[in-house]
Amino acid sequence: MTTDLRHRIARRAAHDLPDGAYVNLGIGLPTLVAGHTPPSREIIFHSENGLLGVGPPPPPGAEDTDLVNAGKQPVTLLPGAAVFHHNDAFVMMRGGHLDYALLGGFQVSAGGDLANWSLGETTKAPAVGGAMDLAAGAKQVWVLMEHTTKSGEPRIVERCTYPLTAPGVVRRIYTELAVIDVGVELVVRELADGITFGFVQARTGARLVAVK
Amino acid sequence: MTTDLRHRIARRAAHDLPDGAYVNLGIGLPTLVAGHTPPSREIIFHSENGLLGVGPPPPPGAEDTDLVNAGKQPVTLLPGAAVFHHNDAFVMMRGGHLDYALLGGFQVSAGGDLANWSLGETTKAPAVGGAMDLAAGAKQVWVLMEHTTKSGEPRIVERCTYPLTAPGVVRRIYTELAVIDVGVELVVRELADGITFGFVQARTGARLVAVK
Amino acid sequence: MIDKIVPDLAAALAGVGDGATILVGGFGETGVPFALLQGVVRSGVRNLVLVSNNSGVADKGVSQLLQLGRVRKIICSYPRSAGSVVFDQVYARGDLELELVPQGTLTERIRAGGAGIGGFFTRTGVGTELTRGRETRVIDGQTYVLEHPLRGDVALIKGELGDRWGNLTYRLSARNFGPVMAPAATLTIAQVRRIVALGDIDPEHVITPGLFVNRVWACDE
Amino acid sequence: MIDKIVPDLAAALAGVGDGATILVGGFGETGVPFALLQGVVRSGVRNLVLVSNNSGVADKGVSQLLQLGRVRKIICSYPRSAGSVVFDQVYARGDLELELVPQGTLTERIRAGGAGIGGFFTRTGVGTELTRGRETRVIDGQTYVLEHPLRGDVALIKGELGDRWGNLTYRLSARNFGPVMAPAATLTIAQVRRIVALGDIDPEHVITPGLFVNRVWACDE
Repeated sequence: MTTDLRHRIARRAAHDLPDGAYVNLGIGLPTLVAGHTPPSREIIFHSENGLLGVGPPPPPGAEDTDLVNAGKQPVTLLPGAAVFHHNDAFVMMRGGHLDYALLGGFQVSAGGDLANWSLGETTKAPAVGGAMDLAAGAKQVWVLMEHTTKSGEPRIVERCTYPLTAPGVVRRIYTELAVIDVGVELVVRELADGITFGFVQARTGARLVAVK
Repeated sequence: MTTDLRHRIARRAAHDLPDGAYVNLGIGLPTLVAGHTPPSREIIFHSENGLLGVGPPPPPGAEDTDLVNAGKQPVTLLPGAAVFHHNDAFVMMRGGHLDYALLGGFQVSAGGDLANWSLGETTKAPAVGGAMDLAAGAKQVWVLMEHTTKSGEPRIVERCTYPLTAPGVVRRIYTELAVIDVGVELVVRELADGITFGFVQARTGARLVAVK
Repeated sequence: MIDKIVPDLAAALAGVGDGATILVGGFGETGVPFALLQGVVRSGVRNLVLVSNNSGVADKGVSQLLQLGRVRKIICSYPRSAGSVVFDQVYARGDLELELVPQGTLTERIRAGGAGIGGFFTRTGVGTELTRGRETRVIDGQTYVLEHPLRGDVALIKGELGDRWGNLTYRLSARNFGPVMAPAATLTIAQVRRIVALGDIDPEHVITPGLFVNRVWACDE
Repeated sequence: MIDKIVPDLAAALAGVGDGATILVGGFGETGVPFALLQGVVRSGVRNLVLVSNNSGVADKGVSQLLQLGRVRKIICSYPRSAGSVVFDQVYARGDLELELVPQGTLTERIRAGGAGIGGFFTRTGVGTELTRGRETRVIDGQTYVLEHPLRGDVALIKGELGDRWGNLTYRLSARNFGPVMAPAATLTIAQVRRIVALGDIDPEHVITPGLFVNRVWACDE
């Protein structure tokens, strides 16, 4: 997916975050969301390694190796930020204190199951990090991902074939084609410019319905 | 018991605390121990309400209502002190980080059971505070108490008749008559000046043995 | 813009209603949010369940709520203490349900409530009447008892400094239950001695991060 | 007199022996006690069990221990990351036992180890292969899995300031696992950037109280 498309997805998701939301951004595509929140809103970003109120990256040369985010990239702190230890960072997740976790995804099922931590390879070691904690703990889980795999296989499926991160947790999916709410049904809330419902359905492995 | 006798018990126990010990003093008689530790030793006192490195009471007029100990009495902090929240205070207890808990007692059994929180009254409400946490969590529990009740009944007994604080936790007992180690047997380690073994045994509800 | 600062006591307590379970910070008189409790008294709410280490001294705060018959149940570790006259009377009359919990288990249950822990095993209280009949388990040769999380509809706590994002500091041993209770309630309300500008509290010195706090009210107490 | 300050690396690591379970602080490269790990490398100890969020990057610290075949098992949440070349090789050879734990469960298990908690129920990982076959329980309609405490013989952590009582502060996000691991080991060793006099750290700003720390070693890293 092009950088432009990735930013478009991130911008679209950022637009839906309300003022005052506490948000954790997963590594990869979701990280881009921070750069697209409307300036009129205060969004407080949480990092699993013990930061709340994460600001933009520092200017080149001003990096501090003691101040990084979950992706180990240098960050800054906004006025009002707080630093805490790792356990408190996960109390925030597991205790349901984060309003939104915006995560990447390999697959999302019609029932909201999320697979985003392992491709089920047996030769390489698995690595889970905070993915399961976020998926199980945040008040709302939104997934930002490409609509299909590089080879064109749907990522939105009846049942995930990759190992699950958490069952039944995804509430919304943002792709380059559509915004889809996950509930009793998969409801296409919005189509990208020039994209038809049929185009999206043809690239989706589960039944979609149009928003009423 | 006279103030003098109470201080004598406290002084005797204080003498046995090694340099560098982390100690929690129960309310009542054990509180007096702080005033009797040899100046050559650094003993770090813990308070269940979130203090480590508790110092002596402030001079009159210098009390700070935000700085109190477990007995709600004004205290001071020594250089090197730390302030933390209530949960961390009990992590220190429950996690086995305190070397000694010096507690008052109603009864101690031959097997080291401690009863020090309730007289089993049914009309008055029970109150337990941190007694059970300390008794179950400290590396060593020492009990400081009068050898008998006001009416002369032994407090060291075969089996406690009062509700237990914790079973099998007491390692040593300090009374105005003796210092007694609690292990497979109750071993009288030391007698107070002018006190005979027989005198102590006659006031004790369980079999004592003399130290070898 | 996030602004958790409320202008007055009424705004601080808006929505605190009959039947609420309220976590009340403080140990003895230290760190008790007396001004907020005074507001609860005035609001007239009743049938409350209070979670508080102590049961109030003299005739203010928790004591006053007890005296006025507003409390259905109290969950605490040390209800009886010097000056707990009101509690003693109300309890003796049989007008109050008491759940007595060892202090470390009380704070750990509240911590679990805020941390999303469904239950935990502790050795505290094993073999005593406070855990009689409860589920136990032998782990590595030691007996543990299963304890359950405790949450509040409301937490009332007292901080030292607060800012508009809800970040809090505490003063000395007035810290006690505040940082433990703040995460464990649906609505966490802090009275603070002073409001400061965002950024005035060093991020490394924040004790309760703002996401655990819903309202901050400055009160000269 | 209490003096937990040790003069050199050898004194810091005295008694760390073969077969030890070592909790290693840090997240990525931030807050990792590299100088202490370098000492462990030099000491030649082997057959280690490491508990560490990551599995090392490049060729220092945990990576170096892995490369030298000193590690029997690693318990971590995110072993594979950019630069974890050594881990990938050693793991592919089948020379290393890996216990993969979700990060929040890892930190909570270590916390339980230090807090005297015998086990706890969490929703994290339920319905995934990481908890397959494990004891679960439905609490208030939600499924939880039982997790066990994790302790170390040794904890190696990195602080910012330290004093002779063992009190520690940390710098920014280098705090991460330090305060969690310090209470959970029999022998907790901290490398710090600067030793300060007793009392120089404000009691309210102490992050790890000294009773959780056995040795403090100043190291210009």
